[in-house]
Amino acid sequence: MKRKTAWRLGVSGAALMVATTLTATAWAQTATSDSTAMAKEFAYEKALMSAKPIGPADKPWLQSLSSATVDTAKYKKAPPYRVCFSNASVSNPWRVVGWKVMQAEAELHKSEIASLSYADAQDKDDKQISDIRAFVTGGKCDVLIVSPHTSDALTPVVEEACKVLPVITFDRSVNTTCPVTAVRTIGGYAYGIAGATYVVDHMPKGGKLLELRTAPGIDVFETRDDAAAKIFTDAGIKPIGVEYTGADNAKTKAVVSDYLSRFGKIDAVWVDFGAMSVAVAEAFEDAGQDYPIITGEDQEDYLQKWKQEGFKGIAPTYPAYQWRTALIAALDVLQGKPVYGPNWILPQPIITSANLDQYVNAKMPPLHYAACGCEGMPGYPERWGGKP
Amino acid sequence: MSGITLSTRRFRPQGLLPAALIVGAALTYAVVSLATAQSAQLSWAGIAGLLQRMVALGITACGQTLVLLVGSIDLSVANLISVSAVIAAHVMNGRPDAIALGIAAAIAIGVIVGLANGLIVSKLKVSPLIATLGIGLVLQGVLSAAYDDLPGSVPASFRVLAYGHVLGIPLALLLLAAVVALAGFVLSRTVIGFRLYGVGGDARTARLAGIRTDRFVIGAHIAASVTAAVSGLYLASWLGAGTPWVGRDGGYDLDSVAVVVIGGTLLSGGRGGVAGTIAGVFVFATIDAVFNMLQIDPFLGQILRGLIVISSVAAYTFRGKAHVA
Amino acid sequence: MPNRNGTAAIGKAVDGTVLLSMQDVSKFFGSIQVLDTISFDVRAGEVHALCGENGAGKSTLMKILTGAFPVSSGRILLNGQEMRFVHPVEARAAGIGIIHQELSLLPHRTVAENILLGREPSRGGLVDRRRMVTEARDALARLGSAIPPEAPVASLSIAEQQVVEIAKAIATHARLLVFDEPTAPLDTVESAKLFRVIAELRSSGVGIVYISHRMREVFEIADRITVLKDGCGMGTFDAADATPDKVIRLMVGRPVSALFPPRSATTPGEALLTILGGGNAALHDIDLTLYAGQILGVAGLEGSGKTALARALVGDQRFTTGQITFRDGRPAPRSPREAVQRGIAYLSDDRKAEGLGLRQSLRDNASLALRALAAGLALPSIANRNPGRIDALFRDVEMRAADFGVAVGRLSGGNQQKVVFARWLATAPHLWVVAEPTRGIDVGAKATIYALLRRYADAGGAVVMVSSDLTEIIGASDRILVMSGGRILVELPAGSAESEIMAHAVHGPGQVAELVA
Amino acid sequence: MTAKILTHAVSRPPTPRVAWRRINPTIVIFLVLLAAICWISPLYRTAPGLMSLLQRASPVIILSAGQTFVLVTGGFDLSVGSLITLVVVACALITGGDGSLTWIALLAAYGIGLTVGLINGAIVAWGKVPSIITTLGMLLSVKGVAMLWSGGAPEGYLPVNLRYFGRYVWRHVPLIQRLPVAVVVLVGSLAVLVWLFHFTNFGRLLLMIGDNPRAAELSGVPVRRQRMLAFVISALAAVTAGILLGGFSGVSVDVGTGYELEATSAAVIGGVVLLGGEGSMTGAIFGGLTLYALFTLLNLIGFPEPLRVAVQGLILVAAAALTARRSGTRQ
Repeated sequence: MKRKTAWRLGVSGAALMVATTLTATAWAQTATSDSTAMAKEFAYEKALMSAKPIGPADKPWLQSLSSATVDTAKYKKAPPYRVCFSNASVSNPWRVVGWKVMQAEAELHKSEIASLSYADAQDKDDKQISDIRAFVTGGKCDVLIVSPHTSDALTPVVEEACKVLPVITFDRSVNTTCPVTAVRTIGGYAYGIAGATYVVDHMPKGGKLLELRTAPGIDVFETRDDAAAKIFTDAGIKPIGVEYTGADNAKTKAVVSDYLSRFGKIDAVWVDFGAMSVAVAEAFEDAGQDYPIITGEDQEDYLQKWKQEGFKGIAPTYPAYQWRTALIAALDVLQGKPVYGPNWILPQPIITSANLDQYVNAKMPPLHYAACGCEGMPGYPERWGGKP
Repeated sequence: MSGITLSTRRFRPQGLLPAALIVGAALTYAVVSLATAQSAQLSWAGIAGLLQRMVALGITACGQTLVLLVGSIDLSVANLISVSAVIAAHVMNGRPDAIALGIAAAIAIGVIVGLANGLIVSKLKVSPLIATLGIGLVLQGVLSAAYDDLPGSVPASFRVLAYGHVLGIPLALLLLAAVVALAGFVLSRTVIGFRLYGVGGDARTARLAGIRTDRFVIGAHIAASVTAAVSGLYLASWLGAGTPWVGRDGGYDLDSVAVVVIGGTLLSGGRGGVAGTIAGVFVFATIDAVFNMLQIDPFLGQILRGLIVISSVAAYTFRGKAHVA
Repeated sequence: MPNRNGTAAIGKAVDGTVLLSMQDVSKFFGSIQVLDTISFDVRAGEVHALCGENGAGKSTLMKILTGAFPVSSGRILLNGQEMRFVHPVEARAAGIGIIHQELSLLPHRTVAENILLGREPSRGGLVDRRRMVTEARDALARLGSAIPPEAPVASLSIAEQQVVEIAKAIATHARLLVFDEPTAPLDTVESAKLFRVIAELRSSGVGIVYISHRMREVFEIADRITVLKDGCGMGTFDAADATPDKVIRLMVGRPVSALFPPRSATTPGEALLTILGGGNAALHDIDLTLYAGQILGVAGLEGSGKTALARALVGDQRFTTGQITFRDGRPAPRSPREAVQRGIAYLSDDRKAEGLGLRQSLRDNASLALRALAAGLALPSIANRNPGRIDALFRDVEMRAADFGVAVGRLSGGNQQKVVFARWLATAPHLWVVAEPTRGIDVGAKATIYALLRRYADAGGAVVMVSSDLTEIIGASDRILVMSGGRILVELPAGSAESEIMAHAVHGPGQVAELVA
Repeated sequence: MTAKILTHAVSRPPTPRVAWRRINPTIVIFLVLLAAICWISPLYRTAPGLMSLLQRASPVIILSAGQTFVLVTGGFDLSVGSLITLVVVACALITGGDGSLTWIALLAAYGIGLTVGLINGAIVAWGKVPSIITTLGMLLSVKGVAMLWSGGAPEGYLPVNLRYFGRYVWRHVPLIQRLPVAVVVLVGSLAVLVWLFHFTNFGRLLLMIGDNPRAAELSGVPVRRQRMLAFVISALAAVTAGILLGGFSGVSVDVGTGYELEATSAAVIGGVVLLGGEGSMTGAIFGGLTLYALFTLLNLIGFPEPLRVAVQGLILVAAAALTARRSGTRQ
């Protein structure tokens, strides 16, 4: 009797959960995303991809695709400067490489920089807000560099900080124009366009395409995928599957293996994040199949594999040299030099089989990012774990 | 006979532990800020900034305290925080007139999830660890599936909750204080609180005393989920929007358990309270602030954080004679 | 329909009127009948003892009375009105209180919070602490206790906790109280105190059901006695008309003297252990020599140090001073593990908390010490999976379970204790420290255990038997030590009188007279 | 009149029904899932397909079997996921891709596991810090060590001969055609773990410690040492799982993340009771298999990825509820 009641309660509880879930999902379906804004940004980034950057060709981190500058005379100060940096985290290799790039850049300006104070938010928005506030109230910063974890979340606190000192953002930006400049690269659409266009151009007609994604809901991956999806749709390609792997190698291999078992053959694998590309290649190796087209990124393990195995690949980049640019911009601001702004748009190189040799370097560790712009920096290559 | 034996017996000074933790952490903070010549961190703005680090974890931990006291645990809070933040932002969608609706929606989800947790734990007799872990996974899965279709942001007027001040005191701190005061009041003054301790101390005893233990377990779970929802609302206000990772990246599930235990509440229930929990939250906030001031390498910081969690609990467990698993 | 106003109804009862009447109550679990048309009544102002071996149906009967089980057939009349409780809360609301054998207190809460748990005096949901303390103090005062209501229960002795437990029951203004083996954790002085409390309650018109295995107690306080055997009523008598032997014969079919095997005539063997000036936080100046072949009884009140002595002998609470020399020249063991390795066995007085893994099988529990001996840091040893040896031991201890693979938690107390005995027999110890070896078990199992201990001693083993049960101390020991305040007061020969033991235990003949009377 | 109960008799004699009840339902669930997988995908109807499934499931199975040693004593081990990360990072750093250093890396990996296990165990057994807190702290610290040591990104590949264990497949094996090395490692590890758990005094005593540590202590069981050894075994199992996982998938800094809860889930699905006292290797192994079969099935039917997590959650709760109903105790 009692047990029955308990079960009935449990079952109705579960039913309630399911009902809530379904309602939430159904209700969510009704919301529409703003497709016109997307189309505009897509066209904008596509145009930038073929634009010619201003600045020294051998120093892409000093280049810009937009010529507008900001006058910074009002921030001019005498050196040495106290630079503060609020970082979202160093929880992935790209951020680790970048952070080392910024530290190396600081070494290049030893005479001008008194201190580089660092706060790591460990991927927590609320911690980053507190970190920035602590910098501002601490009064020990002449300039603040922010690499925001989430754009919306950091906007108000960056606005607070702007009132007190010059702010530079990079990587992600914030939804306000108060920072002196926002260092960025062309963007996710450009990344998506590059890889997808290559796939469309090189995949045999009617070939099978698998799309691998990291996780839903993260802006940078969403824009890459939106762009790729648009290219694929326009070319009449319907992927055989879109799978999320959490950028976990084991899961990536398992997913690809299962797809191979279901479809027998796959002609191209497009990834929204290059960290999984090598796992994709290995899944084909383990299945005893030829490599398909595998898109990637400028991570060394992929570049080295690509060079070694000679499969069809392409590596759009999200260059880690923007970490130097951010610090350079910060110093320029304090010196009163005009800087590119309000957006300092860095070029976003695309690695193809033609220029692969320029980037691949067997002495660098597998999780190094080739577009780091760090080759001439103090401590290269050991600082980044490379062999001399 | 009783008189003689009792006079020689020591009453354990449970009340001193939270105070000791807070004083110790505050001293460390003060010493470090002076030693690193960052005395500005001791200004009111600096201290308010320090305290604001406590809000999200503190609110969640108050609810976690109730669940732990009743002998259960809630590992679904992190994902629930994300759900609450996302739903609130979506419902409000920038419209000030939808604020109330957004709050109501988030709280309602909290109640539903708490009810589900409580029912599974008390009626299906599933270990609370597994039950709430499972429900947390369900929330995470549903949220990531639906998030694409749940855009939204909170209106500026709602952001007052996190950014506003009353008489120079951040509103968020008042919110935290209110939640702490409410939980503390319920635990130490009301019949509900007294019985909650009974249920957590020994469910059989409580049942024999006529207490419907299941209701308290369910109630505590609802309370925990509602505080998580409130925490999600606060984060939505602070961050302007909800993201599906805000709770998980924040580590609110295990962190909230850790601070409650550091605060002296027994994992097995029946002893403890919110004063200790708040002390534990304060310790966590101070760790973050002090590591920043000392410019501790983030990876080294992670190692130290783990060791601090262990050693602060060990500080008062290692003398015990009972077996611990 | 349960009558929620039962308290008021009972309130009208006057002395001598029947408060409760259970008529032809039967209870089935599935097709198994555990109670067969039992009739049982309790009058206001009487103590009605309920006797029977474990499994005779006492607990089931009381569970029906207090609403934990429904009846299968029969009627329960409370003050003339038929009641059918479906939850203990209803029984309690109707004025029936029960003091369980296992204390149900919250150690981290105060005495007052425990006494009024679930009935906190409150206004608008807010607890009125002052009234709570007053009510708790009143309840304690009715029991003649001055335990401070604000003290945490964890700081009280077991006996004090028992008082709190009783206060909990009487604070409900119960008119009918069930005491289930209340003296099990108490020593003689505390028991005497409890009996005074019971007498007081009786004189105030409360009806009392008293369940106990201890005949001495039953005859000391009961007005009437009902005996149950195998689910059947064996009769109800006025205590004045019955004798302990008669009651025991009805319960088990043999006289009390048959409980204890005869002592062997042989002289004690060699000295196994000599302690000179042994002491620790709870023990002082212990001088003691143990001989092979003897059962040494250790008597004393709660807190006298008798349990501390047992724990010190097995290294659980070590001796910190004194010279302790075993036959082989080694000092006292420093841990229970070392004790076990050196052939010293310890049977704890708390079977559930310290004796058994209730979810593990009989065999796993009985092989525990053997396995512990084999579990070293060296290469893991192969577990003893041949159940033959353990099963043979089960036969030795007269275990009558049908399946030795079943969880121990499903056995009766007597059978559980036999499992613990089998565990230690398996290790063939030369010194066996047993604390309260027959606490809470039925008469049949008691006899088995006394016989086991005697056989073990006769085979050359030494036994230290710590017990609060004076009948047991007198009946089973070869020598008797009396302890108080952590010291050994005196050694008495076998067969000494209870009065003599008590005289020493409480430090003065004046109090003895009062207690033993 | 019906039979009276016997005072001393244990209530229930063995009947066929009891024997049936003793079959672990996880085995049945696994077989059902496996049948579904085979029905959907022809690949899994072949021996090589099943072997590849087993290869991929190996880390989780080893992990959950190892963790069961801790679970039955009433503890938790949340540090295994971070330990896997540390092991993979350490192997990459020590070898730097140089295959001649593999054996040193393996020794070091097991040394690290031993150390972490000993620290976990010592803090729980002697420091009396509840293991959920201890291993939570170690989860942070061990990951921190991995990151600090590697500077955030390990400087080297895993050499081919180290990846052999997790990745290589022997072909042309009679009967099954393909035999992944990982499956051999799995079978070997499980043989050791099953032997330790079911056939040694050490293993049998763990259940007693989980049920009643005080009784075990008074009966001479070295409770603290046993508890510590349980953590050591869990850690060493995690090292093995880490070597397989690293071998299968290569170097990354979040390899292993989340595996602690997956292993616990697997054990619970297999009927291991949290807070100790009940559990078996069969349960742990089939729990791991069931969990992995479930992932595979969802993958095969193209179930929307984000919702797979939700399904995992529901299965977990359902399995625990089932165990609670069967054993009558809380799970």
